[in-house]
Amino acid sequence: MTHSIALQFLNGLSLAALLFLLASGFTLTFGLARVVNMAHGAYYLIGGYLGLQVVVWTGSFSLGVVAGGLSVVAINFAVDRTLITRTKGDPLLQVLLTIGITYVIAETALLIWGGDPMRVPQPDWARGPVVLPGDVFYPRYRFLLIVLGLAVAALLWALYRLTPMGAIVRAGVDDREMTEALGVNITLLFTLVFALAAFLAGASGVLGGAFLTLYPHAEWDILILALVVVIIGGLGSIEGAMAGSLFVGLIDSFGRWLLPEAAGFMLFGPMAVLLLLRPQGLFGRAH
Amino acid sequence: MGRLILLAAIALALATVPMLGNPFWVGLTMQVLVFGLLAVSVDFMIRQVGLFPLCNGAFFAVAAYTVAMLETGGWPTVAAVPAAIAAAALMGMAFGISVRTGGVYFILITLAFGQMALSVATSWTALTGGDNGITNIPYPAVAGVGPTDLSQMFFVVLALVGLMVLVYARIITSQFGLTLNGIRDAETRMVALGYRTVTRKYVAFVISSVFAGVAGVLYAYTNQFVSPAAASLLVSVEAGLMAILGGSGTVIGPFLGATVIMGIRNIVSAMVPGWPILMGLVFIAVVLFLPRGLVGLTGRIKRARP
Amino acid sequence: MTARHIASAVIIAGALGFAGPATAQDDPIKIGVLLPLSGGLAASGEDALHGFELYWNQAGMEAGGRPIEIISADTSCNPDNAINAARRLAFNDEVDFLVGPLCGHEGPAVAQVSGDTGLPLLLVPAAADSQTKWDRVPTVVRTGFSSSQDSHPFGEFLYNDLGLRNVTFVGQDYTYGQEKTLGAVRTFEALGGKVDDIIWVPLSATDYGPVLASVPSGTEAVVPVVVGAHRNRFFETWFDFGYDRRFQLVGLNLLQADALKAVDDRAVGLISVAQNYSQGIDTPENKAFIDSFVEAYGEVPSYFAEMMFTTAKWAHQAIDAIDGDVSDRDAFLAAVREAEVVGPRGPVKLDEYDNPIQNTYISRVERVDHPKLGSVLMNVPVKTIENVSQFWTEDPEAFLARGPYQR
Amino acid sequence: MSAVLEVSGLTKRFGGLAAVDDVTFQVSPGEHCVLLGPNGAGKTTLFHLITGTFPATTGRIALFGRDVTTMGAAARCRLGVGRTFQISNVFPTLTPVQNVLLAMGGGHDGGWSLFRSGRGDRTTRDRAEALLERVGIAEAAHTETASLSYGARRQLELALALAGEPRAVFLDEPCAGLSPAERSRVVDIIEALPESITLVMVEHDMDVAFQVARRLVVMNRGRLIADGSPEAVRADATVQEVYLGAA
Repeated sequence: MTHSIALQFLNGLSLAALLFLLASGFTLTFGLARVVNMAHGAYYLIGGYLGLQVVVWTGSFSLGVVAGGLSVVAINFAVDRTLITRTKGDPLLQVLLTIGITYVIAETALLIWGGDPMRVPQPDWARGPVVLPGDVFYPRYRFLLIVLGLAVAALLWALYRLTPMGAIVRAGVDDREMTEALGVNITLLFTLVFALAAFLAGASGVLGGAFLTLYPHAEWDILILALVVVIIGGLGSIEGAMAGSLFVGLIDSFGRWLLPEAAGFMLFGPMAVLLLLRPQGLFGRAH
Repeated sequence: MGRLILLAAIALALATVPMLGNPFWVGLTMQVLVFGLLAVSVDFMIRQVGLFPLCNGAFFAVAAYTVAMLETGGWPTVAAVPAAIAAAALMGMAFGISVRTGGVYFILITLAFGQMALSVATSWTALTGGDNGITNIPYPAVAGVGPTDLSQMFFVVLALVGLMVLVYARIITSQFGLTLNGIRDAETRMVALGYRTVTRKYVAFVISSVFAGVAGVLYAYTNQFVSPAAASLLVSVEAGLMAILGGSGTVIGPFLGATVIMGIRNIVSAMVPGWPILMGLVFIAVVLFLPRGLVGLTGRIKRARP
Repeated sequence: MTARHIASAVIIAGALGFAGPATAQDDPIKIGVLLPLSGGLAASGEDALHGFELYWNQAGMEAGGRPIEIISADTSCNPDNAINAARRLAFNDEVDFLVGPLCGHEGPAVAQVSGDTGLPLLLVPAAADSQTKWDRVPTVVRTGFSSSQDSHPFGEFLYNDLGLRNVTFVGQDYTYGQEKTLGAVRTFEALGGKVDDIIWVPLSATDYGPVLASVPSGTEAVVPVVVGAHRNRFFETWFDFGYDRRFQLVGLNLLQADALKAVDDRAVGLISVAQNYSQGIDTPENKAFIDSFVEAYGEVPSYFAEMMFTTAKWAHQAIDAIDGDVSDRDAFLAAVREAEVVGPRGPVKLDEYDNPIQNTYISRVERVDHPKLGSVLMNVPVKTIENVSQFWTEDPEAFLARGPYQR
Repeated sequence: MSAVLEVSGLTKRFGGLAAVDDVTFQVSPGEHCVLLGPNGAGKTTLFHLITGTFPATTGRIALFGRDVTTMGAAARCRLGVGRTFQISNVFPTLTPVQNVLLAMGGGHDGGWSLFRSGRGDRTTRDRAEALLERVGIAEAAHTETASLSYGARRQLELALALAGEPRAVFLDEPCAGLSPAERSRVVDIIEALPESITLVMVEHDMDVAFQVARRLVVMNRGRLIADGSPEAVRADATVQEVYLGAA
């Protein structure tokens, strides 16, 4: 019993780590620029496929992760400059536009890589199980993913809370005009944050593709989970993305274990209750 | 008055479709009418209230499933249809808590609610038939009288959609419609005038769910089967696109949008292999190139006004 | 690809209403093929279409003294699209009969158009049990298989051949998964086997870690019945977590040919699938099929391709039997019902309920040297059960009275 | 008759800063009371607290003898208060007549009918047009509000405050940004308000304040520093020092 609990806890954490990487970018982009980018699911997918290609060519998993991230940075830069800026902050238009982008990216990926599920090969150094106290076998890869997720979370939190740049970002989240009045080059700041968000989305596609596989419609499956994360955590908050990821990851793993029939409700039910009590999410600001 | 004549003319023109004698066109036109009505329910929220719901596919599906279950379970149409619309309205009342939020939050929350409905449809097999859905739904009949073939069904759909359009036109120009426009334009001002704006948005949301429910009922009868495809996210998303694409803020707009989208799905798809890319490009083009005023929120278009 | 372009041109003409009536003997016989050619199952749809085209190309695009014209239509695995596509083929292209669709939930939609119009439908590969049991349509015959058909012998295989007594099933929680799982559960339990648990996994599940952690520790073997991308996810998670050291793995629906592309030698030796086809069937028909398919398309055919290939051969025999006069739909359907066909999958004929009686192959993954493709993983039959009916050994009426397999 | 507005010990803190600091005053029926003070004196914050835009940190507010401290903005308005916003807050895509029709229904949260036309009946419409006439924008009554001039929108703003037949009107710098001609028109409208309507107005502009007010309440740094007739306030030494002297 304790054995299973430990295992499910780790499973929850590994999914949470992946979701955090995707959702933190989404939430930061929204918090800073009020841009709601539904194409994050498609970024995950295309980043995963491109990273997979690089892993196949070079044999290096790390290179694949970086390449997946960087290629999405480039895609997002183009998409943002040519398309999203023209929505002028209207959320309805942003949603339609970025869903359209999702269609285009996902169908293009389908034409290139086909519909069969593909898996990013795990690196040799991450294969096989680790043995934890209590004779718990756990895949080394997922274990490392949890560690990576924690590291990125700590890094982002430190950047956000402890550095001057983070202070400016936080100020930008609160009041954009005031930040501009301070003489901060907000355009550069936006570009940097967008790039970071896109990198995380693309890299998470490679990381996720190595244990969840890549397949058509993965873009929606992962996007829905990421959206639940940010809704629960509160849009625009790093702490919210952390809490939301943990919540969704753990609910998903324990829900599937204890109440498999109601796994869908376990995820959305608490979300609905939370909204009733706190529409802006756990860490969101009233609006 | 001119608008009424135009509507009558369109209805009359559509009435000639069955005379072509080609069930493909009859069936497709019927689907355009049904999904157009669903788009109307979304358009109501977008243009009259200023909120973009992504869960109307769930109302649509719950009504369709209710009709399917009851009709195949031997219930008469006169009981199945009200029950189905009530089911959609009940779901609307439950999901309606989302109007406590606004903007992006509202969009994302309604999306999550819609997904919840979909997960029920696919996994609660005993009730919904799971992935196979429910088949062999008979045509509707009241006191033994009802359509017996596709063409007759077409006229039933045309008449009911026409009726719903008239009701809709009345609602958006009503006192209540005006107060919704007030909320969309300046909610804080409405509050300062003494209006309970959240209650009003809630009622509007339930009205929207009823319209989506009626569309779902018609969908079940016209297709004669219901499957989880009816509850998929893309149904809600494309209904929104139909509403925006149609554009003008009139009752005809959503139907124009439905014509284009259904055309891509069913006619262009036969000619172009990667047609979903085309669909995506339509999404993008609508946002970029159709007049920006078409979105109720930016307030540039002339709306249906008293 | 060229055939597709021609077909597309015809569809355009048809959509615009230019297609004239086709009754004369030298006019082509038009076959409407409904498959997903876009969306997530596009690859399977393409593969199926290849199987169909391959047969007709080999047959010289001719049957019953008349040329054959294939008109394909995309359903995107969406019933709303499928019903319109079927009507378009029926009324705008005026095809002589329909073949398809692929996805289970599209089956009823297309069958409905067939029932309404009287246009014969060769139902393949969509597998829902109900369509040849409780929801039969007179103009519809199945040339593929029923979901639970191969599960019945598989359940006995678990008990008799593998000697298993306690197993756990992991079933995909939708119609096909439930029917395929519960068919095997039934025959396994009938022999006295004990099912420790059936873990149902929704199609929306992303992670198999939590799923597999629920496998009861005392069980001997785990039997997955999972589809699409779930197959590879299940496979990877199984080995990642080291379950291969704790339980035996016996696939009822785990690694078909398309899923084999993304696995490595850990799969070698696994029981991978029980189905009406296996790529490694050792018959001249199958060898010729595999070789010509690899020649034409550069990869091993999936079971979708085989099913469409045999369906084409079936239709060919029926058309020949009525001298090409497919306008007599009753005669065509009667000919299809009477035909006995030998395809790559072996001998096939219809039962009284319009479902094929055919072999079930229980396959194991082996590394095989193919002259064209080199060393590849392939499914090879370890056990062949001949002439399997959709009702297995049961009386059909008793089976029907029991109702569909549902959790 | 009890006071229209009673504020006692009202405080609002933003972080460590007290924008409104322990303010107490009353307004009696029929009074024309103007809240005056330099920029940042806290008068707009006080106004928001009274109208319910945001909650007070401590203290009590009563309207028409009812404690409204925890009541929402809409409920306060339904007690019979019409208000304006400092930045015009009208319905841009509707016509001025529709704006006024909405304002007329707000006091009782009306307009629930799905089938009765939003155009209103003859008498209601006549009343709406008469009100627009009174504020001087009758000629634009049926054009889109977004196309009105800035001044015309301020005048419409005033019409919205008056449309619900309020017992009291709270105006937030109604003359801000207006031309001298428009300004005198607004002042005329305010001066012509019937005796039964109580006026509470926030004003930054001294001339307007002294013209309209029968009583002046002066604030500085969140506190009340003077309260009395215009003449008395003009003579007050503290006021001259912190405000008039600086002007």
